Amino acid sequence: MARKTENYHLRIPSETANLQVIRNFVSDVAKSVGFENQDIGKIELAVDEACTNVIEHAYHQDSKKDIDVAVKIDFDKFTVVITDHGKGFKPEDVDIPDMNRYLAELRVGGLGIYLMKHLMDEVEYRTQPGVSNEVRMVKYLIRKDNKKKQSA
Amino acid sequence: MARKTENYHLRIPSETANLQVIRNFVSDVAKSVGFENQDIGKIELAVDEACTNVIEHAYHQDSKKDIDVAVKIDFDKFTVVITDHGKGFKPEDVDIPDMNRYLAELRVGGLGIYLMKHLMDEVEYRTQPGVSNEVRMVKYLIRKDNKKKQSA
Amino acid sequence: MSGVEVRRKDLQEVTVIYLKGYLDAHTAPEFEKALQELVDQNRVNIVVNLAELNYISSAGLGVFMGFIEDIRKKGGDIKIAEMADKVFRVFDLLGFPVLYEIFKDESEAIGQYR
Amino acid sequence: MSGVEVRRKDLQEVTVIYLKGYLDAHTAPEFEKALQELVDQNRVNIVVNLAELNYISSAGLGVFMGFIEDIRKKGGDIKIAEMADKVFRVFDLLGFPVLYEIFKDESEAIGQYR
Ligand SMILES: Nc1ncnc2c1ncn2[C@@H]1O[C@H](COP(=O)(O)OP(=O)(O)O)[C@@H](O)[C@H]1O
Ligand SMILES: Nc1ncnc2c1ncn2[C@@H]1O[C@H](COP(=O)(O)OP(=O)(O)O)[C@@H](O)[C@H]1O
Repeated sequence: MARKTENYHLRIPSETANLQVIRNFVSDVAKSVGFENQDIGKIELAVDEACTNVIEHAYHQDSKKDIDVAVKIDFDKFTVVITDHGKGFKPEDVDIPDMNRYLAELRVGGLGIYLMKHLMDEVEYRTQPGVSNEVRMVKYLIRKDNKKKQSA
Repeated sequence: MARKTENYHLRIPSETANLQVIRNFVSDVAKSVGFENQDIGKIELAVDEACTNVIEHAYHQDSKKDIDVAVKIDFDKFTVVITDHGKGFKPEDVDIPDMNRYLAELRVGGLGIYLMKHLMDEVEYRTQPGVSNEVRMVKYLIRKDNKKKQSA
Repeated sequence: MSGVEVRRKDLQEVTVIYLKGYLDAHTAPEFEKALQELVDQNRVNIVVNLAELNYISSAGLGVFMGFIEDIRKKGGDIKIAEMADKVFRVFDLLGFPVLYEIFKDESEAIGQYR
Repeated sequence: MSGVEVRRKDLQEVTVIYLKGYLDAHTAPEFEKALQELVDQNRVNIVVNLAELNYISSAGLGVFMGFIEDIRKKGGDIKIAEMADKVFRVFDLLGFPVLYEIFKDESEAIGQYR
């Protein structure tokens, strides 16, 4: 099979009950391109965190809104873009915790973006407040061979 | 939670390697609305058959094309619409097999639409040859209670 | 994706094929290859053990239909063993049990060829 | 969806909570409820058995953080037992093992309270 770009796209009501569907979708696609289980787990968790933020912070549990999850596969690059049309936020104003202090002070919450940044190779927010917010996360794939899909 | 319509949508490259992703997506959504395992299995298989037809007959294995799988949930109705933009066909010209003869004559192939019709409560093709073809399949949900989602 | 795993066990007069996973339009060619090999080798007393098969679509059923005539002409057969309920329901919906004998145990299916 | 299953076993001085399935923003409230109940009943020697937990996100971790201060003030603790590798990796990435003792066996974790 010739190498090419592939796009996958899921649009789903914004509710926590759907996190499992989203995780399965992203893991299935990650598995099909040959990621190992540990990396699949990382992608799955990073996407869960991003979607949980959309459900809670962008749409405040309003399940009439939709979440968009797009996966793009290039040769060695797995990109997930999660888009919302909520009120938006300034990522640069978000305080990413120092974990030593965090644990010493027994803080609660505020771990989502920290996790995303440590699980993925690239994490980038593109926010136009009031219009759309997207977070774009990339994981590089170390390929063992030239075939994209194996059937077994 | 107030009853409402929910829409789920998956767009995915048209290749048989993606059938598993499509099946998992549809089963996950069917499970989340409370279908029992047997019905989930029926929906999963009907959708597989419809998508296999798109991959093989509409797009002839051209994975640059996309399949669209849309799921709509009303109170007691689970609707899946699968759309392709291939050359189209006349569903009324397709010969649905009589299984006794089929088996006696040891025929091969041609079971997909038969299965879809026997697995789902409604199956309807809407074809505009050369423009778009969609198959719309419905399964009714016998609800045991009024809650749509259970977390366990 | 998980796909299908096809294993083969040669006994004296019988060959058992084990299918594990998901048999669909993507993976059916692997099962087809295994059956073709058996036909080419004239090993036509076949038991297909489906204990670990989780899923079958019409593409998988098509492989059974595609070989049965040839195999029976050669004096052999395809017998099925240890099918899970979920897979049986699909076979049953299409009336396949009329054409293919299904056994609970592998040994029973093998015994039919003795 | 499968979600999470929370079970509880009361021993003399210790309570074991079993989590099974997926702990995320959807299911974390069930774990929260179970811990709140224990705090209300002053049963604060707690072991959380994660043998059958397949997944945890920050919402699940937040439940651990949300109760630990209160429970320790009351002289109790949350100890963790039989964590699967996949879940451990998330705990570990955040440095949680500094705050929560993790034991291979449930009995060992229970023994800490004796
Ligand atoms: N999609 C989003 N829309 C609006 N605000 C967001 C979004 N994602 C993150 N945020 C903001 O960033 C903050 C930090 O997010 P995170 O690190 O995931 O921790 P938490 O969600 O527990 O607060 C959130 O509290 C919220 O204010
Ligand atoms: N999406 C589609 N686009 C074009 N032709 C189709 C499509 N779906 C079904 N068909 C036609 O209907 C026929 C019967 O389909 P089916 O019952 O699934 O059996 P099979 O795919 O094994 O031929 C196909 O052979 C094909 O000609």
